Amino acid sequence: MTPMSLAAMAASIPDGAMVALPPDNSIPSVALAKALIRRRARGLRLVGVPISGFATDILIGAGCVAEVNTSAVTLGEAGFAPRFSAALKAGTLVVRDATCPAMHTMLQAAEKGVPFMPLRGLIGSDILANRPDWMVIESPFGTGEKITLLPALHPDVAVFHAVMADSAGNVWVGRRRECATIAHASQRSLVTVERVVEGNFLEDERLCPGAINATYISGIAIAERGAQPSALLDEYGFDTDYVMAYARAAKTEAGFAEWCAEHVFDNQAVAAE
Amino acid sequence: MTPMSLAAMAASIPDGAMVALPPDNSIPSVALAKALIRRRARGLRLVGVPISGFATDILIGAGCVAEVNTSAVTLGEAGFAPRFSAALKAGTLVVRDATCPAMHTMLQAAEKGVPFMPLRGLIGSDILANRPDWMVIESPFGTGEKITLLPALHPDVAVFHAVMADSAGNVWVGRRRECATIAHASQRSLVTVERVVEGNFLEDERLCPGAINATYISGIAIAERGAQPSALLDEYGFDTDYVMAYARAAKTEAGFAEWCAEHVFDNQAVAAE
Amino acid sequence: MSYKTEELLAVCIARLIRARPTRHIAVGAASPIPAAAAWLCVKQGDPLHLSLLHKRSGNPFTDGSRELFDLTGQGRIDLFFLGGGQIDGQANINLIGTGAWPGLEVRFPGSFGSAFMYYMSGRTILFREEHSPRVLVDRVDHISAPGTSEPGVFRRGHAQALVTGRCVFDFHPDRGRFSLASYHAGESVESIRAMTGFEFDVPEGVGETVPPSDAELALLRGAVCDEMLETYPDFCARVFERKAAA
Amino acid sequence: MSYKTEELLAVCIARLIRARPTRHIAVGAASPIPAAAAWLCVKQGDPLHLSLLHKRSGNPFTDGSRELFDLTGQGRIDLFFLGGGQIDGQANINLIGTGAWPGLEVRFPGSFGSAFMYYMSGRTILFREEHSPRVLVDRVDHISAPGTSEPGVFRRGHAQALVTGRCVFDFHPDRGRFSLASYHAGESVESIRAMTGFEFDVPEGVGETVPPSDAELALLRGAVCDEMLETYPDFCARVFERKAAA
Repeated sequence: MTPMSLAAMAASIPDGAMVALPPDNSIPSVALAKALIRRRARGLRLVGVPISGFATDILIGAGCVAEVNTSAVTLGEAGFAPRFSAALKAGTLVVRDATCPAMHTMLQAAEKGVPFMPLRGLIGSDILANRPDWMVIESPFGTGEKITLLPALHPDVAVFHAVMADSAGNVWVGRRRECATIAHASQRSLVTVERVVEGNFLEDERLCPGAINATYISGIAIAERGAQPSALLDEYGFDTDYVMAYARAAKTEAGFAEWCAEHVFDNQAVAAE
Repeated sequence: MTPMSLAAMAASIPDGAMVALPPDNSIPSVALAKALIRRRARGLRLVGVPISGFATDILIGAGCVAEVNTSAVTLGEAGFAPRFSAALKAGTLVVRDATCPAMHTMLQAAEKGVPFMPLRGLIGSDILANRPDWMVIESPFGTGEKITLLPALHPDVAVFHAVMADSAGNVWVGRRRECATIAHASQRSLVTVERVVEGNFLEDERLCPGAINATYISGIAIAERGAQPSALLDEYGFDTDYVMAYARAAKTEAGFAEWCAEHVFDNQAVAAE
Repeated sequence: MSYKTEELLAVCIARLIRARPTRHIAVGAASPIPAAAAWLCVKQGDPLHLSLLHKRSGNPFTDGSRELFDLTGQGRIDLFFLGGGQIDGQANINLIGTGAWPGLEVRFPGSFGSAFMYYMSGRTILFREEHSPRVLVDRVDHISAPGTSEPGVFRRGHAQALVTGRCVFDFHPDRGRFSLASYHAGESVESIRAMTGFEFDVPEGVGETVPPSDAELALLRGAVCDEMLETYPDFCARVFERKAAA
Repeated sequence: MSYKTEELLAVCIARLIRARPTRHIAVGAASPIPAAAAWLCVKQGDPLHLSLLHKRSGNPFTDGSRELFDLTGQGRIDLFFLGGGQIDGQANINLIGTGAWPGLEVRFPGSFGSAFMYYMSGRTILFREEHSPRVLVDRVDHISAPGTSEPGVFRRGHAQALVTGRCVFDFHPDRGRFSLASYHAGESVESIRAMTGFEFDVPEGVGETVPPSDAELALLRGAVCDEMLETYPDFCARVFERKAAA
């Protein structure tokens, strides 16, 4: 698989696409999120896996997002996600609140090719009351248990960062297996990587368990430190200072615009080459 | 976790236990199966993950098994499983026929802590007609689709072989992640390993994706070449000649008894030390 | 060029694969002939993704043995192969056994993934080398997986064809019947009828199976055999008379 | 020995952990005080298994981020911690926000796993340092996860207690109410009542929270802090006045 440019990858995601995006502890492709801002994507429907973080907040701030289906949007230690909160208040964003295992369950239903899967909990929560797409039944096994069925969620595109790709187009995400689930559940998977290496991870018993088969991967782009400010396994850590600075700047729309001009658009020439 | 002896491990599995046992391509613990024969286990209810192989056939031949819940019992290239066929014909064994993804689905339902999970296919198959524990419903989502719900399957014990255990009791199974699923789904997991190594797989990004957390592991026993004649990843291959010789010997009850005396009981002193 | 039956069957299957758009094929362990057919298509230049199950090195699945079924559930497997201890005229297959349930006369190993794969793959090529009234029956004793499904049952695909040691049948899910597509050299419509336990349609102009071309045979014995030596050493030794380097 | 509020709260929580049989505790990321409490139990010799979420090295989960929820679904998590932007007198928690759905007045980050973990953990300790009528309300604006469930809903556990910067409440799922277990030094039944937006029971003889012992403080500042330096550097610097070696 020949790597593509970040810009071409961003261009291949149409406006309005449903995009599964893991949060800060789960190797999001912040590089691709920034490229989506540069291509001025609109109407994206983001899926938190199972929550949403920094990449989601900057996409919202830049006006790329119509809807978020997620269990939380947070900057972690840096506090509430400012552009998410502002967009909700302004009424320019729809949030479909869920709970973490519900996001996993809906994606696993898509992974398994079944139309729905059950999940315990939920009943009595206002989350459920606000999800007309979720359905409570009495168990058909005669136990009298009430249980919620969640429909399969099929994102158009899974977007994440990986440590590396191999010659065959397999990508290596280590223990971040939720990235495998979204790759399985989604129509296409677009993956940024630190580097491309020779060989085939599937033929290496040590690397194979952390690999995702190329059969699920639609495109690869090289983006060094492409998860930053999020962490990438043992390659680099979470950049708290960067996110703290973002959180302060993005408190206002003007502050966000300034941050974005500096941190998203000024880097364009470099990132797209 | 201090390793226990194979004999103590076998003794800890009570007669009548429901035991999940992966097949020949999925690192079964043949060493523990032989130890169960030596301790003259009775009434075991074996679960194929998702099919059953050599270890299941020898346990059946030795009279240890009351029931097999599986999608197939086979010796692969060596043909039909002779003691399985004989026991069925003699009426001393109950087989609950399934299909591979149904076995996975029932175990995943247990893994996820839900009472059932749906599966497509199945309808119109006589497998379904013979599984009163499976239930066909019309999808509550109003699509008109008929779909089968399978109840969660909670084995008492998961039994498999692993390459190694670490100081913390984590075990490493590489890409054989169905072993993780049965460990998650079962009350207890008993694992034989080639060796115990220093350190903690969970703190190593390269080893972690193929590891199973010690929280699921109830006991570890060292059994070198404990999967043989089955293969163990890149450590050793499938011993076709051994299984072929078994298939020939086990065609008759007397032949099996002779094979068993030589290959199970003669090794007892060595294996239990 | 003279050829072995296995080579003819591999070529028949390869032609069936190429007859319809195919991106991803999964091939089971006990199927060297379908595997050879799929490799032949690859070596003929088709942009095919092959998932060879039970391949020891480079096993394609990193999510455990359920991944094949998940993959198929997702609709990513365009073609799968199934056999059957019995296959009947409605393309029902029996991998359970004969006599009373669960196969008290002759017990086969079991249904494996058939009761899912047959519905959820884009299509299935049925393959059974033995072509006799014992195997090709009017009605299977037990249905591991049915040839067709009632409305309301999600079904992505059906049998495309049944390839045997004597002929190729096409399957027509709309009418739930096979038709004879071609008979192999040495057979005739009458000989096929005599050896088949089920009724089938015989279209006008049905003739002999086109034999493998020299190019097809050269690929099979060369590049295809190269790929298969590790997984199917006995088959390669017997059919292609080649052994893996020790 | 003098102590910080954080140390008192960690000791309160540790005592609640030790009050019931506990094998496996999961602790979320934003919870250094519960994490310190769990470590304190470990260092006091309890045979506890801790799963610290978001721990960067040695993250306990190898099946992706769903494993915590699967683990809890299996009934293997005996104790979990939850907070709440609002917590009410029936132990309902609100992580959504205030004002009209979905939090048009003040939006909190969201419910995370609460709508599952609160039901499926063996029990939950609610923890919120801020104790004010703004947080501890009569009725939450939105229920992320309910304190009790109707019959027919599978529920493994409930809140054991609510620990705040002012007091410890016990929760009684049978009657869906809190009772005051103890108030911290400087508080009284009256001051607690004044700062609490919900009604609660006051058992006879309720008194001041027993302060941390010297042994507890020594463990917290020593062995517990050692374990927490990597994950919670700011907390360790602020509370224990210790920094990780660079």
